[in-house]
Amino acid sequence: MPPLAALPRFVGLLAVWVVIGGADLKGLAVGAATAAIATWFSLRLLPAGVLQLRPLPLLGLLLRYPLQALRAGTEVACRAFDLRLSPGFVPYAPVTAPSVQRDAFLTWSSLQPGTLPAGEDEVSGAVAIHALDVTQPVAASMAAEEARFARIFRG
Amino acid sequence: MNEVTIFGLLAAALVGLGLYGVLTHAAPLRRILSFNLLGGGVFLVFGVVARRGAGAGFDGDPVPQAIIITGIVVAFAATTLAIALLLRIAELRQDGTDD
Amino acid sequence: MSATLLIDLALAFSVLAAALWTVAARRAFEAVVGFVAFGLVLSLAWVRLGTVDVALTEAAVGAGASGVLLLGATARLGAQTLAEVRDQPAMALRIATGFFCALLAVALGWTLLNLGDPAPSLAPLAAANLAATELGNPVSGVLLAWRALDTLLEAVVLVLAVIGVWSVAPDGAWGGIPGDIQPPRRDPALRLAAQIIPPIGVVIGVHLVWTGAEAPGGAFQGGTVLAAMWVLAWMAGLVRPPAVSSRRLRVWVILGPIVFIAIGLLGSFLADGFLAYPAAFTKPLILLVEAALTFSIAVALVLLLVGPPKAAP
Amino acid sequence: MSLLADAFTVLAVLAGLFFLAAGTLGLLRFPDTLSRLHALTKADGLGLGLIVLGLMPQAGSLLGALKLLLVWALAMLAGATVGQMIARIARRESQ
Repeated sequence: MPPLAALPRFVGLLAVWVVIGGADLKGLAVGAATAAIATWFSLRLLPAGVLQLRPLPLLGLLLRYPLQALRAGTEVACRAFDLRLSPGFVPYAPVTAPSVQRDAFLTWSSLQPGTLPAGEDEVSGAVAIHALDVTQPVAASMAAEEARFARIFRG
Repeated sequence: MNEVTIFGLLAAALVGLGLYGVLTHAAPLRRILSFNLLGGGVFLVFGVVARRGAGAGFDGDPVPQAIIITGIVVAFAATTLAIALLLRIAELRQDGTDD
Repeated sequence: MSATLLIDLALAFSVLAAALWTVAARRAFEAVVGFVAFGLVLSLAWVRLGTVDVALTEAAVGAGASGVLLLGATARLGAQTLAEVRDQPAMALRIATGFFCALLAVALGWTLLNLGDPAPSLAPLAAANLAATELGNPVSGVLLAWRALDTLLEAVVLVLAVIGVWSVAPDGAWGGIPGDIQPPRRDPALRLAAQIIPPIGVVIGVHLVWTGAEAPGGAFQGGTVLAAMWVLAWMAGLVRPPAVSSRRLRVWVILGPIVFIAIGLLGSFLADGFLAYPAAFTKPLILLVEAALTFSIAVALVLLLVGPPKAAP
Repeated sequence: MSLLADAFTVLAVLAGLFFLAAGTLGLLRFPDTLSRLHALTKADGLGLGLIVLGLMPQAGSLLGALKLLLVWALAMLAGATVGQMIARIARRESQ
């Protein structure tokens, strides 16, 4: 296994240990060993180099997220009160080819305002996006979000 | 009235309800579920006894608490075995080879 | 009426409602969902009873692992209930049963309300002996030192359950890979989650074991989390278990009990008796037993959840 | 200072509870499974997030606050995953 490519994961998992368990010295030794095992498991599930993240765009995306969550939650809350709905599916063909990046984008988009991916169409390959209001520009906002999301990956 | 009273009564109710389910349900899966409710009630009796035994700086008597943990895991092991038997019987019935 | 009392009442009613739903639901699937909810609310009740160790076990084993097992079983059983219409007890019999069950509940409730004071307690004794184990968590102390025999037998029960589950395998499938073969790309969302979450879960699971010496947690809770992480990766088709004929797998399952028994026998020679720890090495030996137990518990739980082998090797 | 933090906590948790209630209302009122999933993944996610945000000043330490954040992140990831899986099955069944 390429040790350098696995380093960010190891550091991240060690950070999880410190966050949940504190940073006392004896615990940290166990934490480092645990993070090493967890990194090995992680590499088995998702080989190194498949997901190469760029830190700054990632940070930008994450910082924008609370606002998006607020918009998404408020929209659903409003519709729960006045029941102004026209639910339905909007087909959306992602630009990204089927890959971990695409799976990650779809999971991400399910947390964005108004959109919920509901599986691919067997024939066309487009993803059926469920929306509470199909009169909104659903496909356009998906495309904008996908462009934003694509920037967090290298290459 | 305190948590010992409330959860003690809950434990008693769960034991009665679980036993009723075990005795009256015909489907084995439902009996397994009811049996686990009955078990939950019995563990809760232990939990109430443990709580009453709080002392020496502990929130409860650690001995019954440890026994509850053992009990939950053993009950789970028994449940997996019961489910494995159940699925195998269902498989055999579907194949029509159960006579 | 104080706020905590209100919370206790609300919790007790939620537990009872979930239990009623589990017994009364019309379809098996609904009953299982009720049971999982029952386990989750009950684990909150354990917190209110002052025992976070049990709450963690209840949430991990009673709700989580049982939920996976039971939902899987419901899906595989489909419409089959394995019961005939004639098996249903008559209404009169049901009412009589209900009456006697209610009577039992009332008697038990009355007994619990009228337990003698002061309540008998082993807490002072446990506290006095806790110092010898150098552990901070009294429940872990009881599980691994004072009542070590119970814990050893419990670990053995898990091994026996694995043997039991394996033994219902069809004749032709013996020696094969346990469980269904998962489709490799069933659902992209599940697959993504199974690629990201398990490593984090491994850290959380090991931490639960490590912290169990001082704070709530321990081998059973941590082992369940580790097992759940592997099962998640398995459900997404990312990993598969070794065949049941594999010697390596069998050694893994019995490693915990073997280490426990070996250290117990060591106590027969170097300390006061079987399962007693030599005073100078108490804590390291307990940690060693706990590590080996965690590993075997995790492997055993995985095998119990995955089920018997289905196809020939 | 601590009064300010307490006020922030109360406000944020109340706002969180409001969104959880709205999500539950949507769960009860929306006409189909897929619409109800919006109520769960979006309104409840926001509700939980606001509660976590409100509790962060009470965590007592930076690590405690980060631990709350980790819980929220894992809950969101799990919710987003399960939401999509149920949506896929619900769409197949509605066809």
